[in-house]
Amino acid sequence: MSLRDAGPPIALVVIFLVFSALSSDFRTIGNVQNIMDTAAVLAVVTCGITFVLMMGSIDLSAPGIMGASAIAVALLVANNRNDNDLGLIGILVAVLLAAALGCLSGLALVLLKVPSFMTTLGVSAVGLGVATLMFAGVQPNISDAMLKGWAVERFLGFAYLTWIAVGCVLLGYLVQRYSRLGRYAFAIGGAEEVLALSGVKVAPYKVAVFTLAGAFYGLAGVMVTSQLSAGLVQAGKGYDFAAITAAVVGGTLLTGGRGGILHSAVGVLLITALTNGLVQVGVSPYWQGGVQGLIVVAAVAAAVVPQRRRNQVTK
Amino acid sequence: GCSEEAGGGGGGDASASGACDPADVKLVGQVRNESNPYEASWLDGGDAFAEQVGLTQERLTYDADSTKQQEQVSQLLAGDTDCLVMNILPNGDSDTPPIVEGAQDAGAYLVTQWNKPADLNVTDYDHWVSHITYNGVESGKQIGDALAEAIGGSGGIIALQGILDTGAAKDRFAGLEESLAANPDVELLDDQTANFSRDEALAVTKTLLTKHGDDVKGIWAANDDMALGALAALEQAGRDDVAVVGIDAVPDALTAIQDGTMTATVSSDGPWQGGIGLAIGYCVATGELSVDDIGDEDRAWFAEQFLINSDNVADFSAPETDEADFECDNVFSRSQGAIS
Amino acid sequence: MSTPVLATPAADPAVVSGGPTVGQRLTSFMPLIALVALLAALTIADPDFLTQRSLTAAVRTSAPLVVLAAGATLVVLCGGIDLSIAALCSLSTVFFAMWLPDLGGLTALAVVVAAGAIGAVQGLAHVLLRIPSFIVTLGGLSIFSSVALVISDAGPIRVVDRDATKWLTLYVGGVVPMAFFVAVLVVAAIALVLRLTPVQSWITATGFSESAARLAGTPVDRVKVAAFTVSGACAGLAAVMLVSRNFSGSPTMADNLLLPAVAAIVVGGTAITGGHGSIWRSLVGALVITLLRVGLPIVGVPSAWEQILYGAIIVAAVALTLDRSKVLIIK
Amino acid sequence: MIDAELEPTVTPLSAEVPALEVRGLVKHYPGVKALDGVDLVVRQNEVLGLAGENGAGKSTLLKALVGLVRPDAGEIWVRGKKVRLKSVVDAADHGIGMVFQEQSLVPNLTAAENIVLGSEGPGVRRGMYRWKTMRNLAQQQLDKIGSDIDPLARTDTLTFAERQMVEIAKVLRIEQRTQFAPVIILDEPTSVLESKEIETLFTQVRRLREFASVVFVSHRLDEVLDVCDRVTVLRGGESVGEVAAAGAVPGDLHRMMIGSTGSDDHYHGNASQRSGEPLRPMLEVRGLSGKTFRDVDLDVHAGEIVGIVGVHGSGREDVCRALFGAEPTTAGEVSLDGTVLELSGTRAACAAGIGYVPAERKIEGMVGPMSVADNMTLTKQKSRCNGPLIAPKKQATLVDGWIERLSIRTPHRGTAIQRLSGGNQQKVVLARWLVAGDIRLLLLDHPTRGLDIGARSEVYRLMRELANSGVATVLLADSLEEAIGMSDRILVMSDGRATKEVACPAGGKPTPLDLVKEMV
Ligand SMILES: Nc1ncnc2c1ncn2[C@@H]1O[C@H](COP(=O)(O)OP(=O)(O)OP(=O)(O)O)[C@@H](O)[C@H]1O
Ligand SMILES: Nc1ncnc2c1ncn2[C@@H]1O[C@H](COP(=O)(O)OP(=O)(O)OP(=O)(O)O)[C@@H](O)[C@H]1O
Ligand SMILES: [Mg+2]
Ligand SMILES: [Mg+2]
Repeated sequence: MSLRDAGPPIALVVIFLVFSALSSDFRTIGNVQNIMDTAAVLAVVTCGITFVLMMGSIDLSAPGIMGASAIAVALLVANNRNDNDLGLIGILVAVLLAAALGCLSGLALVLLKVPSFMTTLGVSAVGLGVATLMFAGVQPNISDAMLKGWAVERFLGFAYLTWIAVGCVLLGYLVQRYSRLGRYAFAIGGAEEVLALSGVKVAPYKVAVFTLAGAFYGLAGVMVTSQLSAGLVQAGKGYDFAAITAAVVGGTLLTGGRGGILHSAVGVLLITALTNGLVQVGVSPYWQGGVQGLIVVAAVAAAVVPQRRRNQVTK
Repeated sequence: GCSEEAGGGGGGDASASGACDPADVKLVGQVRNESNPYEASWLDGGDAFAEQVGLTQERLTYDADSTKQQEQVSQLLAGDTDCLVMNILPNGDSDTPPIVEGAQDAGAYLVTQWNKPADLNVTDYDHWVSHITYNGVESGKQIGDALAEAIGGSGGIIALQGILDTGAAKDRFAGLEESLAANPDVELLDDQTANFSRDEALAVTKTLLTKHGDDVKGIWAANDDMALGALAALEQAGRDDVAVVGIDAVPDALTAIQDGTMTATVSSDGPWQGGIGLAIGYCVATGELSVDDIGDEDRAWFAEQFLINSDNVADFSAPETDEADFECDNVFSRSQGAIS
Repeated sequence: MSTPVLATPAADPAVVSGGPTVGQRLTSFMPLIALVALLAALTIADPDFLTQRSLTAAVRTSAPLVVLAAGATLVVLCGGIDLSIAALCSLSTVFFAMWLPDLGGLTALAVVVAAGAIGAVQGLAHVLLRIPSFIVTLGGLSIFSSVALVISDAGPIRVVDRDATKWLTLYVGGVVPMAFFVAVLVVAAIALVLRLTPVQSWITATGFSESAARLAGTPVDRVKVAAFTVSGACAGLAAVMLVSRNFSGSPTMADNLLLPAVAAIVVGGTAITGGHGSIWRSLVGALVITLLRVGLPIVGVPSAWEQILYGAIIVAAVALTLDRSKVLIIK
Repeated sequence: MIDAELEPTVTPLSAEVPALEVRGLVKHYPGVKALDGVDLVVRQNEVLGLAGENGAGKSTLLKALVGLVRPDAGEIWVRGKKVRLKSVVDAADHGIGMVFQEQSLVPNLTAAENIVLGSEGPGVRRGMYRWKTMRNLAQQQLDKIGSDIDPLARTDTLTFAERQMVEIAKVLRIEQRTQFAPVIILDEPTSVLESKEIETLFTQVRRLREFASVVFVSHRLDEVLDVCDRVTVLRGGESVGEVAAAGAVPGDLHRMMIGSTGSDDHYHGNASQRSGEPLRPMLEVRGLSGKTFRDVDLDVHAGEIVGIVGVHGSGREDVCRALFGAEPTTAGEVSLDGTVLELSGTRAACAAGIGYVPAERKIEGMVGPMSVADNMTLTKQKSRCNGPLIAPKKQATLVDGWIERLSIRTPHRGTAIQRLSGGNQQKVVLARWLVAGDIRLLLLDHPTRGLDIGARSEVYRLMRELANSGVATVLLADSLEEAIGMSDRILVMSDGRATKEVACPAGGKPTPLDLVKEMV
């Protein structure tokens, strides 16, 4: 890891140290477990969004896609609305639905040549609409023991969901480092036009990246459903900006071509620790958002200090 | 030059009591969204009433977005407003005045629910027929007391507040404070907002549980959605010794009370609320009821509510609206008195 | 000295007309075409929609969104993004309500200036600390929300004295709402400044290629700070319009206008990556978004389908309006 | 397994069939006829030179040969078969590959990935990278051109010249791709290379000739004649003639290119024209230090041209940027015309009368989608304004004047600069500093990179003219010859330090060899 990548991990350590000094509740094992458990869903969403950001695109579709997959999974596993009891298959179908929605953003991007900002915003609305249609006014609650168990049961002190998130980060890292898809996503962010000159057709890779991202959001939606034991249309509310913030705080550039899954994972922990710490040290709820915003800006500012150059471009 | 008119049409007629042909009445129900069981059931209640009088209800939702609500209402009022009846859930207190003024100017019949600034008087208007709400202070206190009782009168509790700038959140929390004053051994360990959201309540509760650990004996939530989020957090933390209370009586909360995982909630009757607003407006629009004849105490009133706990939960598990509630001479039957 | 390779040989190669082709002219009208198409579709769905009263209400509704989008367009043209406009607008409504008793008729001006100053601070943070505008304004968003909550004591503040905003509720010529008229004036003023001064060049250069702009000695930093300042001031003006409409200020009043405002910019055909676009496009984009927001439910589209249609239509609108000869790589 | 893939399997063809033939190719752009019926024959196993002025259509023609430009009319024949090339992949399948005039590498990938990009072969199995194989494949390519670049280095950490080597290594992959004898197109590959690297490249080109055909473009006509067997000359989108390299001199080519006589002895012509002694020191640099340079002292007098020479990494480019306020400094004092400069940024530098022409034109020099006029007046907005407002008439007269004066070939002043040929773009960028006429110090980083001889002479004439009017100039030249020809004095830099100053008066010029000795 080069020096320019060291900023966010240092910021993470500093934040941990500061909160540990300020609050004895913060530095307990239980709270660290809690931070990890809380970070799980955001981590999975961020895995997806990181690939999109790496390409230099943006993705605002997480709320809609998560909502659709949350309701879908709640209606497919054992629940109070119908007689379905598909278990793992239900989860798979929900993730596939999410991947299909992600694919839709990608297709609109490459076929209609509409910027991803808009296609994903549109797909988010479509996802919410689909979720509302499936919701049909009655809350679906799940009774599927396995899915409920993901949130409750623990292995080595962490909830299964946390391990799923760890698995996603690992998988994401492998894809980013060793698969053509991951490397090309990275390259597209670096110089898309060059890929075309080298005879690489970028369109399929773009669609694939959005599809992959959709699948991650879908899994995140399933995880929220597991946590709440209920499918919520609003399951993904706010996760779009939270995930982008986490990725950027971790050192992924919005202009693409820099950063990666591990950066984003650091960003997720940073944001989650911050949210948790502010509650632990007892900052007033009115001020929490503001203090968090300030610290994020400060953290990013501190992280860019070593790489500040005169003629550097910041967008 | 400038003028105040936006072209012709509209304009309030002198007398507020209408003489609309029942078939010409246009019924509109507006809530935040249909992806929430309580508000979906509200609109269903409106549909039921509309069917009762042989009409249909236009269902509007505004995504909990104040601006969008105003925009919809002003667009609505730019249409034909002579026999328009609106049953509206304003997003927040501050959203009520412009809706009221708009309806007044356009001559539409308006019933609002839940949110209204305290100093805005219904009696100052003749097209704003009625404002209905539940006594938030009362409900906050009721569940506060129930919680205190459930934890044996002493111990630590945490509070999950609603969206901080809504009257409902503030009233309910004020009720909790009253209850705390009456139960001096109950200690409020922490209060945080979870914005009326199940998801946020889950995260906040988890954090508060690690912060206060076993000191937490009870959780007071300003609505049932947050209470359900708190229940999920308790389950994940492996805690079954914490009492949880909420407000709204959504079906899941009733189930939880039946299962014994939740202690108490307070009824708000979505289907009735969806129907009654339209009913009052319909009666005035068709002239069966005259605004002048409605007593001041029925212009802004608290609707009847009940504390629901394991004793009486069975009575509420299938809320039913009674068509008789919507008869013109019966529309104020659930009043618990004027809003003070 | 050499053989010209010009298709139209001329004595002086530099004066060959290089005006836009028919196709190019058409693409600059695409936003308008999209708007008219949408209006036609809504009218078909509900013939009552196309009345003067209804259109008047729609443009009155659109005014704050137009102003918000117009300001933020400048930031987008510079290659950045301003996510704080909506939160700043909410904060400004609180300022307005709080200051009105003391400042009276000057309140509107004071709010616009204050919001402009806050925008400038964000711009300075962006250029001095070299933090991406996305992060600066995201931080700004949460900070402004917090401040608004704290100073308003987390509740709406009623505006009793309505005279200060009454002018905004009047109608020009009986049909054009004053708020919309003011919004169009703002757009026209910004457009004129861009057209008649070198600012357009600076913004375009900054948006397309910041490093080239810098090495050409373009005042990149000042242009960016100015863009953020105007964006902030526009948020302040939008706040005044919202207060005139709602008779109160509230710490969350405009929060939900962020995505519609950015959507308006993109639907107008401005490139979110910077450089290409115009303020007029955002005006039309804001009208399209407003029609979608109020039109779909009013003509009777059920809520779930409304969302699906909204999603499909904004994507289709951008597919129509974006001039792809100017934006070579679509991200 | 890798070896098997790397072994070129060449199917011999009968000697008469040309490897590539172009007949009557036509390409119109709005307002421009880039190609006007070009004919071109590339024989097997030959190196064909392509010469022509900026904008003559060379790049357009070559892009048509790799499927990037769709011609309006005309035919392309490959090995006796008429083909339609739709994409780079198509062209590669026919054995045609190209190194582009503007660099085309993905900056955030490793050199190895760039080299195999799009034809990873065994480097990717089932969608997964095999980094070791990939590295080996790339290493083999790099070995071919004798480069010692680390294949796993990120491309954006390499210097411009190193990146060029990567490009050449990359195009040579075509050998593996096809069973035919490949046609390799090099569009101005030498414009950023140093003499040693150029020699390496030429060795490669000669090696390639053994089994392939090469098309080579350069504005350095001596180079063209040196490495090519035959040279085709383009003018105004047409092929105007053909010269056998053996025995030809650059003057012959130049004559054909411009249709009249010209001289390639363009540096020396009027070196002594300047009148009298240098007036006063304009730029004084004392102990300037930064990240990549230390303790640099430099004086440039009004009317003087000072060249800085050094190998890659000597830091001369950064000194230039630092003087323009575009690179931070840690110590030192700089004064201009007696006033100490803050070096606070590019704005201040411009205001002080300093101009800078960056080497990487495409990224740093111009705003591609903006018009020629706007690019030209970008810095000196005042020159086109009356008060705060733009005066369109004033701008038109001003810009058209400079377009004519510098013979910038553009359909219109409103044309986007990215539609111009590289040389013409460079002229616009230069003109940017001239429009206001208030420049005191000009920092030129490879100002003639990619310019044809005519344009070059034009730029040299301009530089002299400016010097005569009292402008101080710092020149980072394209070649040692250029530095010697143009400069009054030369500063030698190595490893970030100014090691030697060589006087370079008209009549007493040092030889390139003298300088090379100082550089290492
Ligand atoms: N994409 C384009 N759009 C419009 N005009 C173009 C485009 N590409 C090239 N041209 C025009 O076609 C002509 C030929 O350009 P080309 O790049 O082929 O010249 P060149 O011979 O390679 O010049 P140089 O030596 O400067 O690289 C020029 O006048 C140029 O302006
Ligand atoms: N001492 C050094 N340490 C680290 N990096 C260096 C050092 N010297 C040079 N570099 C890097 O190498 C790059 C090349 O240096 P520079 O361009 O100044 O050399 P140059 O002599 O101008 O080369 P050219 O002949 O291509 O013009 C610099 O931008 C810098 O990033
Ligand atoms: Mg060329
Ligand atoms: Mg160099």
